Formats: sequence, structure tokens, C-alpha cells
Amino acid sequence: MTPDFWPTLFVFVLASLIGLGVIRRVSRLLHTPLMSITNAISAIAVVGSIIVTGSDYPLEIRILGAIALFASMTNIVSGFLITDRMLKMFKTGSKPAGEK
Amino acid sequence: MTPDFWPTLFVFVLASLIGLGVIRRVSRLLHTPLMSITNAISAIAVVGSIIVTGSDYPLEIRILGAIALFASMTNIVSGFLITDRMLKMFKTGSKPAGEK
Amino acid sequence: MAMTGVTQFAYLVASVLFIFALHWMNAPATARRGVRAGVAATAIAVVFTWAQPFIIHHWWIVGAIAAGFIVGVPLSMVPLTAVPQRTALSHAFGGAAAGLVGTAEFYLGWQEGPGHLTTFKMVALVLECILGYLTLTGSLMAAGKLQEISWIPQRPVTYPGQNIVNLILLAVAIGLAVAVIINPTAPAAPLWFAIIIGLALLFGFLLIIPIGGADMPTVIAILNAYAGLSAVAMGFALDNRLLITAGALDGSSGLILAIIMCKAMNRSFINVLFGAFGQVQKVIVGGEAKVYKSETVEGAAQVLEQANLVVIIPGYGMAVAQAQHKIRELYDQLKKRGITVKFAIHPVAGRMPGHMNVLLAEADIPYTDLVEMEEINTDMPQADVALVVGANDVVNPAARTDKTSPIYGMPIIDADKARMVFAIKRSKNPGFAGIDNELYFADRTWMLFGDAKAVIGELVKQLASGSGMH
Amino acid sequence: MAMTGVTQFAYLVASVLFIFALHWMNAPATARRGVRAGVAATAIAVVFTWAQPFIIHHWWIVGAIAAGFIVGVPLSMVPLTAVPQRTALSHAFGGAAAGLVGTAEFYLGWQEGPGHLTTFKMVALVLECILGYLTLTGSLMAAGKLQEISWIPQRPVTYPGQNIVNLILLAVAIGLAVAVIINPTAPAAPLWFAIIIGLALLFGFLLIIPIGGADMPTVIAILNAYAGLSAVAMGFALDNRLLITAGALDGSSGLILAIIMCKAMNRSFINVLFGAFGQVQKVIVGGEAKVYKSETVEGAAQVLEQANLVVIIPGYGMAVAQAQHKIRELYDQLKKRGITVKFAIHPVAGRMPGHMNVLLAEADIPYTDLVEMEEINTDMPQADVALVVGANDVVNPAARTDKTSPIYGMPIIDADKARMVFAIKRSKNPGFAGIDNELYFADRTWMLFGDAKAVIGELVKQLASGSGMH
Ligand SMILES: NC(=O)c1ccc[n+]([C@@H]2O[C@H](COP(=O)([O-])OP(=O)(O)OC[C@H]3O[C@@H](n4cnc5c(N)ncnc54)[C@H](OP(=O)(O)O)[C@@H]3O)[C@@H](O)[C@H]2O)c1
Ligand SMILES: NC(=O)c1ccc[n+]([C@@H]2O[C@H](COP(=O)([O-])OP(=O)(O)OC[C@H]3O[C@@H](n4cnc5c(N)ncnc54)[C@H](OP(=O)(O)O)[C@@H]3O)[C@@H](O)[C@H]2O)c1
Repeated sequence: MTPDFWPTLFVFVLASLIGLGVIRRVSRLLHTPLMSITNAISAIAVVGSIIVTGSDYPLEIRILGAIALFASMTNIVSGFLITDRMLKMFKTGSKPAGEK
Repeated sequence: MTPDFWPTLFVFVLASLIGLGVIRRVSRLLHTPLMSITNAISAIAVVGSIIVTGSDYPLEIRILGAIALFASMTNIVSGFLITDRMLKMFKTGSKPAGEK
Repeated sequence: MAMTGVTQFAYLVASVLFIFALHWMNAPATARRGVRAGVAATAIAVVFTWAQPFIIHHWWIVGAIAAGFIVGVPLSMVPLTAVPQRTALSHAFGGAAAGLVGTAEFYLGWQEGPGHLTTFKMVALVLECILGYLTLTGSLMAAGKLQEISWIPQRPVTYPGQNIVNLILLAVAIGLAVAVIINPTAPAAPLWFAIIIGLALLFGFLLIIPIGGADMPTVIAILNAYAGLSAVAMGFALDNRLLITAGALDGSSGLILAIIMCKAMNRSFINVLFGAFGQVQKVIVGGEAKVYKSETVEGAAQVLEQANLVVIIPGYGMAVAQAQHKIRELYDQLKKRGITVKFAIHPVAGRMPGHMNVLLAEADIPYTDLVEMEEINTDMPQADVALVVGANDVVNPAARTDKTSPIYGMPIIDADKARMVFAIKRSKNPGFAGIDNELYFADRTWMLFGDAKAVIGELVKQLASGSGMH
Repeated sequence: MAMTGVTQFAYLVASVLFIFALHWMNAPATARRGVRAGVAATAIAVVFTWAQPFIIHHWWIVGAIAAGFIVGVPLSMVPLTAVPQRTALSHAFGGAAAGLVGTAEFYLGWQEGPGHLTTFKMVALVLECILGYLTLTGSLMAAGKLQEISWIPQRPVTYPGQNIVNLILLAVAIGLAVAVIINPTAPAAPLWFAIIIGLALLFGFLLIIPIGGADMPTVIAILNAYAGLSAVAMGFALDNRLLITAGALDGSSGLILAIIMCKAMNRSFINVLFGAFGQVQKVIVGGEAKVYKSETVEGAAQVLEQANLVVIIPGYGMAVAQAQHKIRELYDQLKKRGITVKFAIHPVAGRMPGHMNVLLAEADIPYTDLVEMEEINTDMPQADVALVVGANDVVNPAARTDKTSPIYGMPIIDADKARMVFAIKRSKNPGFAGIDNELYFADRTWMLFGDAKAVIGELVKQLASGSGMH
């Protein structure tokens, strides 16, 4: 075990508990946007991709990294954009409807 | 900075977020028992007290530890007992009331 | 390659922002703030990782990021009906990213020789790669099934000995994983690792083929959880808490959405993953003696005009027909007459959690008129008309009464309790669960056969032309 | 002294159990499960800490734990009215424990020489000790004020130059803290550390004296947060995540309770800590021309018998008089006549958050009849009788109307909207905020002067004897 293992496991367990608590309270109205925003968040693998792509590593390693970085970045861009696009559609009835 | 500092700070921040989320949802009915149960939980200092009391340390250090252990243990015992005592009183109206 | 305090602190801030991003998704009013928090968190993560001194190949990074934008922007503009496929495809990208980073880390460590790959790190890398690559092929299959690509079978594919084959493959994978974890610097280790990757890719494929196309939404949620967990494994391998926090959030999200779907269908995880649900269709037919009563659009329009409370129950058919904009026109026509119009939203109507809500929101229908199942059911007996638009299973009373029905026990919208029911669908074919629907034969039900968009369009025309006379 | 994996795992389990313990406090139905989870977590923490191989003085531990039980059990049996004092006393114990452990760790490290006290550990130890010892004396003072011990002044104590004295002391403390953190093994370090401890003890004392006795409940919540934070600091010093998690939970709890109380009183933290609120009393008198209308117990009983909906509004006076059991009898008498009885619970009625709820629950009144302020206010206009039992500020309409009133803006229970109000109190004295209450002069209000327990007792007697005639 590395010295960091236990604190890091703690972080994992606490973050999972937070996740369960927070996600259970997401409005049912928004479950589709929820799927796309978590999709964007899981592209946090971008951190690992940047390290592998940008470090002083052999070429073939960096190629793997660059593909991973491209894939992560695609998810980040498309995930947040589409979530926001969907959320913009949700309107209350208070304003005069059908302005469009 | 010790190597464990950052993971441990993560633990602190996540635990605080969990605390804020969980405590905000505690029923207002139960705020008095909440005060006494958190009182018992903060006696977790018992962990440090046991280490200081029981290790192979000089006598004067162990005396400090023993006092701390006594104080923590008092809080644990009285905190949980009084919380439970209060909670036992909360009844719904469904059962025939006033059995007492 | 230790990180500086500044970077560590930035990662902590980003983690907290991700948590708030999801927290703010709890209501439409704050949800866009959630997106901004998510974007900020990701930007912080990218900038502070990039800024570390050991990052030197900046043009590589610029190139890959630019390519990501070039592909990502169009991918965000797909029609809303294609959102499930897009999500599946994205999971495939996410799985690939995790798998590739894991692979790179392993070969790097192997080249650098003993000491770089501790047992702990190896366990994390193996898990990261298995989860990542399995998510890659599994998600591609799911996307294919949802896009109804012709050479991917929609029906569950099962064959004799399927379980035995899977178990043998699993045993091989575990054996190799143990070998490579114990002896990561063996000359053969890269080969073993490559075989493990191959098996993970194969597993993703094998996991999906026995599941029917219509169960793909649940599968997508589960794959979302896997993608999150592979980010967690990467976090353990790289000793990075930001990855662990964000991954854990995704894992919880996928898990909870899958549970919600299973509950709303009254099925278990196991049943979804191995139940080959779509096959039930041929078993239950019967009831050919029963008759449907059809109604004309004119007649339906007249009834609607007289109503006080109309409850519209949309289902998958509305999504197929893209009828939401016509429904908006109908809603306006009815509102103009002072009629109360509510939408009854079943949690699994459509093919994706929240499917109906986004489509109706797209048509500018205020979300305050979208009512959840539990709530609308108490009002159903007061409804003068229940207008079923391409919904089927979610209004099937067999779920309440018929113990032999495959959907028995699934909570439904009580359309049959309304004073009168109009049901729009194209044919006498059953819905997703493959079973007949008693509602359509009920005394108070009249069918409006046809494509949902067309039928509603005609209803609107009737009401619009008749509105002067009213 | 590194911990084994088993211990680490046990600590993780205990942390999760603590989280669930507080989670289950969200409803009375699951709250006792929460206590069991808390007990289990603490037991795990104790057992696995004790079982570590470097723990050798077992009899010391047994002795201290036994002493803890001997004192703890009786402390758990105090009457419910003494709960605030008990809580304050407990915080003093908790603060002492944290401070003593911190002190022991410092002297130990100092004796063992350079290298043992890293800067990081020193920062944690100094914070632990300051928070711990400050909590100790602060809580003792708070407990004293709540117990109304004669030589502890109830009134806020302020004197000229108070702030300057405090600032000078703070500067000295910070200077010494920096010195001891930078140079922890200096020969003079133990002396510096001792002076820091002394100053912390003094600060606890100075913090409380300018605060009025009645503001002690808010102070207790803040001291609860401090006690939690000192456990967090201990966790950083000992590199122990269990302490950090549990401490953070307590910190949040104290913070949130303090915020709730401040909001319900429409005051700020700053105002509570430095506002010397209780002094306002003498300023506002006026209105001596106004008259109270008294009512007899017989008359009140007759009115109550004719009511359909009676709302009882308890306040601090009910706690002082211990009238909850008599109220229970009144409740039974009214219920027997088919009258609906509800209790209107203001969030800061009494002297402790949730004070009224525990007292009424003690008298076996079902908690389903205890209604929160926001909810009961919508029903108030329908109430035939509002019976105010020893409440004052929480029903003072000045909070709604009089901008000059010190309680202006505080949300109140709208007793004045009921068709008729009976108010039980002993005298014409004001309540906690020290201001007159317009409600008592209102047209529809009749006073029932006397001790709450006595007055309600007589009401019950009237109703019981009259019940045959009804
Ligand atoms: N939402 C989710 O997350 C999710 C996930 C997994 C599974 N599911 C399952 O999906 C089902 C959803 O129920 P549902 O009632 O929404 O859908 P459904 O039971 O699949 O019924 C859809 C109906 O729409 C009709 N339809 C199709 N195209 C149409 C068109 N162009 N115009 C008019 N009607 C059309 C079909 O009849 P015709 O062919 O005769 O037109 C069909 O009966 C449930 O069984 C649920 O368990 C949902
Ligand atoms: N709950 C908390 O957490 C908390 C915390 C901090 C501050 N506070 C403050 O405490 C106050 C609570 O309001 P409240 O309405 O409950 O109490 P209150 O305003 O203090 O009034 C209590 C009333 O009870 C009467 N009383 C005292 N002993 C009595 C007895 N034996 N029999 C009958 N009546 C008796 C008193 O009048 P007589 O003397 O004439 O009998 C007094 O007017 C608020 O101002 C609140 O801000 C509460």
C-alpha cells in the first residue's frame, strides 16, 4: 500500500456518499440533462490525458495520450454544450409563452 | 507539508460538505437531540486520548491522556444515553396515546 | 512528478465545483448555474494540469484539444431524439480515454523498469483498463442498437453455452490480471496486458448482445457508472483526488439512474442485464376477439372543446413522430378556450429518463405543466379527457391487475380513470413490452389511428377553424 | 506508530457510520437507528484504537473509561430543562480532552527532540489547543449562565477599552504561536506553549462575558462547532481521517444550528457575539396607559369547550413552569370533546433549538400534532382560540409592524389572527427581548395571569368537572 492509499480511499467513499445524496435530489424533469452533464464530468480523464500527452515520454506513449486527450475533450465540449442547450429549453409558464 | 496533507484536506472538505447536507435535513423536531448526539460524536477525541494514555510514554503525559480519556468517555456515555432518552419520547399519534 | 501545492489546491476547488454543479441540477431554476460550475471546474483542471512544469509538448496538447472541439461542437447539435445515441457514443469516447491513459501508464512503467509499477498501482491500472475498454465496446454496441444500425441485431442474441463461454473468458482474464499484477516487469507482461485489453473489449461486446435494443437506456446508465469508475481507478493510479471525486460522482449518477429506471419498470438489475426482456413478445398474443373503437378527428376535437381538464399522456410514439411542436399548438388552442391542460409524465415514458420532459420543453411548454405520475394520478378521475399520444406500456392497466403480465407491478398513469380516453397510435401493434393493452378496448376509450404528428396536426386544424364558431 | 490496514479500514467504517447516524436524524422514525449507528461507530473507534500493538497501559485505559461511565451515566439523567446546561458542560469536557491531548503531544514531541514536530504538525497542535481550551472555559461560563449560578453575571459585561485589551491579548497569542511553530524545540518553547494555553483559557472567558445569559443557546451551538474543529485539528496532527470526518460533521452541525437560530431571531452572528442584546430592556418602556383584560379560568374553560380548533403556542414559560404534563391533560380533555388541537412551534421558542418539541414529546404528545411556524400560520385565521402558554417574543406582532423594535423582521407565530387569544404568564414583565407585547393589549386577547402549570391545571379541573354537564 502506498502511504496515500487510505486517505485516498476515504476521499472515494466520501465522494460516493456525496454523489448519492446529490443525485437523488436532482429533479426528475432534468434526468436527460443530468445524463449529459455527468458524461461531461467523467471526461475529467482529461487530466491523465494531458499528463501522458505533454510529458517528456516516448513518442508512442504520447500518441496514445493525444488520442485520449482528443476523446476527453470531445466529451467535455459536446457534453456541456448539449446540456446547456437542453436546459435553455426549460421555461416556467410565468413569462408570456411562445415568444419564439 | 507532509505527503498526506492534501488527501487529508480533501477528506476535511468533503466531510464538511456531507455535514452541511445531512444536518440541513435533520427534522426541526429533533434539534435538541441533534445537539446532544453531535456532542457525543465530537468525543471522538477519545481516539487521541487512548493513544496518549496507553502508549509507552512518560508518566506525566499519560496522566494528561487519562484525564482526556475520562472527559471524552463521559461525553460519549452521557451524550448517547441522553439522546436516546429524548428520542424515545417522540411518538406518533397512531398508537392509543397516553398509555403511560 | 509530484504536484505543487497550487495545483493540489486547484484540484480541490475543481472537485468542490463539480459537487455544486450536480447539486444545482436539482431544479430547473439553478441548473444552468450547474453547467457553468462544471465548465469552470473542468477549465481549472485543464489549465492547472497543463501548467505543470513537466508538461513540455504544448503543441500536441493544442492539437488534440482543437480536434476535440472540432468533433465535439457538431456532436452537441444532434436532434434531441438522438440524445441517447449521442450519450452512448460519448461513453465510448470516455472509456477509450481512460483505457488509453491506463495503457500508456503501464507501458511507460514497464519500460522504466522495476519499482515504477507497485502492486497497488498495477491493480488500479488493470481495473482502469478493463473498465475503460469494456465501456468502449459496450457503449459502441449500445449506440448502434439505439441508432438501429442494420447489422446490429435489436433482439437479444442468446446461444447455448453462452454462460460457459463467458465464464471461461473471465477466468482467463483474471488469471492474466493476477500474473501481470504480481510480475509487472516480466518480459511477457506487455503481451499479457494486451490480451487483457483484448478480452475487455470482447466483454463489452458480449455484455450487450444478450440485451434487447429497448433496454439500452438502462444499459447506458450502467455504462455511465463504469466510465465514472474507470476515472476513479485512474485517480488511484495517478494518486489524484480530483479524478476520484469526479469519477465517484459519475458512478453514483449512473447507479441511481439505473435504479430509478428499474424501479419504474418494476424489474431488477439482473433481469435487465440477463433477462432478454424483448423476447416476451411472441408468447403473449390472445384477445383477437376484442374490438377497438375508432373516432374521427372531428369528433375528438368537439369533445376536447367541451372539456374542463385535459390530461395529455405522451410516450415513446411522440418522440418517434416528433409531435411535440404540434402538441404545443394543441395546448395553445385548448388554453385559449380556458381549458386546463396538464401533461402526465411517467418516469420511463420514452426511451431515456426524462425523455418526455426535454422534448416538451423543446416545444416551449412550461415545465410547471409537466406533472409527475404520482401527482397526476390523484387528479385523473377529474379529467374529462385523457389524450394518450404514442404511449402504451405506461398506461397499460394490466400492470395493476394482471399478475401474469410481464409488466405486473410497474406503476402506471391511470389514464383509464379519466371520463374519456383518446389514444393516438399508428397500428394495433404493442409497445416496448410486447403486450396488448386493455385500455384500448375499454368502453370509454376511442382510438385515433395514425402518426402522432399528423393526427395532432389535424386536431389543431379542426380547433383553429372551429374556434370562430365557438 | 503507523496504523495497520485493519485499523484504517475500521476507521473508514466508523466514519461512514457517523455520517449515517446524522442522516437518520432527519426523521423521528429513524432517529434511534441513528443513535445506534453512532454508538457502533464510537465502539469501533475505541476498540480498534485500543487494540493497536503500541498500546500497553491497559489498566490506565480501563480506569479512565470506568470513571467516564461513572460520571457519564448520571449526567445523562438530568431533567430535560437542564439539557442546555448539560450540553454546555459536555462541550467543556470535549474541549478539555482535545486541549489535553494536544498539550501531551506537544510536550512529547519537544522531549523527543528535533524532527518530531514538523511545522505542519505544530500548526495543527496550536490550533487544537487554542480551540480546545477556549471551548473549555467558554462552555463552563455558558453552563454557569444557563444554570443561573449567582456569581456569574447574566447581563452582558462590557467595559471601556474592552476591544483594545482583547486585541492586545490576541496579538500576544499570535506572536507566541508563530514563535513556537517556527522553533518548536527551543528551550523556551514549553513556556511559550503554556502561555498560549493560558491565553486560550482567558479568551474563552472573555468571549462569553459580553454576551447576555439568554443568548447562551446560540453560543452553545458555536462552541459545538469549535469543539468539532478542535477534533479536526487533532485529526490533522495525528494524521487520522476518522477524527477529521467526525469533527467536520460536528462543525457543520454547530454552524447550521447557530445560523438557524440567528435567522429565526432575525439577527446576525456579529450581533449575537458582540451585540449585548439583553441590554436593550431599559430603553423601551412606554405605553403605560395601555390596559390588559384579564379573564377567569372558568370563562376561559367555557370558551375552549365551544371551539373547533384550538392552537396552543408554548414558549419559554412552559419550560420554566414544567407545564407540559398539564398541557397534555388539557389536550386530552379537548380531544375528548372532538376539538382539534394543534401546537404551534416557533423555531426559537424556549432557550434551545427544538426545546418545545422535546418537552411536549416528554409529555407523550404525538409529534404529528406539533406544527412548524410556517405551516400553522396559514391556519391561524381559522383558529377559534390561540392559547399562548408562557410565550412572548415569538408571538409579538411588533416583529411584523414596528420598524423600531429590536425584534423587527423576526418571523413570528400569528397568534393575533386567531378569533380569540388567551395568554398565560405570571406578570406584566416582558420576555427575552425585553420589550412590551402589543398582543396582550389587543381587543381579542384576554390574559390568564399565573404560573403556567397552575393555570393549566385549573383549566383542566374545570373541564373535567364540567365534562358531565356538556
Ligand atoms: N424511459 C426510459 O428510460 C426507459 C428505459 C428502458 C425501457 N423503457 C421502456 O419503454 C417503455 C416506454 O413506454 P411508452 O408508453 O412511452 O412507450 P411504448 O410502450 O414503447 O409504446 C409506444 C407506442 O407509441 C406508438 N408509436 C410509435 N411510433 C408512433 C408514431 N409515429 N405515432 C404515433 N404512435 C406511435 C407505438 O404504437 P404503434 O406502433 O401502433 O404506433 C407504441 O405502442 C416502457 O415499457 C419502459 O419500461 C423506458
Ligand atoms: N430557542 C432558542 O434556541 C433560542 C436561542 C436564543 C434566544 N432565544 C430567544 O428566546 C426567546 C424565546 O421566546 P419565547 O416566546 O419562547 O420566550 P420569551 O419571549 O422569553 O417569553 C417567555 C415568557 O414566559 C413567561 N413565563 C416565565 N415563566 C413562566 C411561568 N412559570 N409560567 C407562566 N409564564 C411564564 C414570561 O413572562 P412572566 O415573567 O410574566 O411570567 C415571559 O414573558 C426569543 O426571543 C428567542 O429569540 C431562543
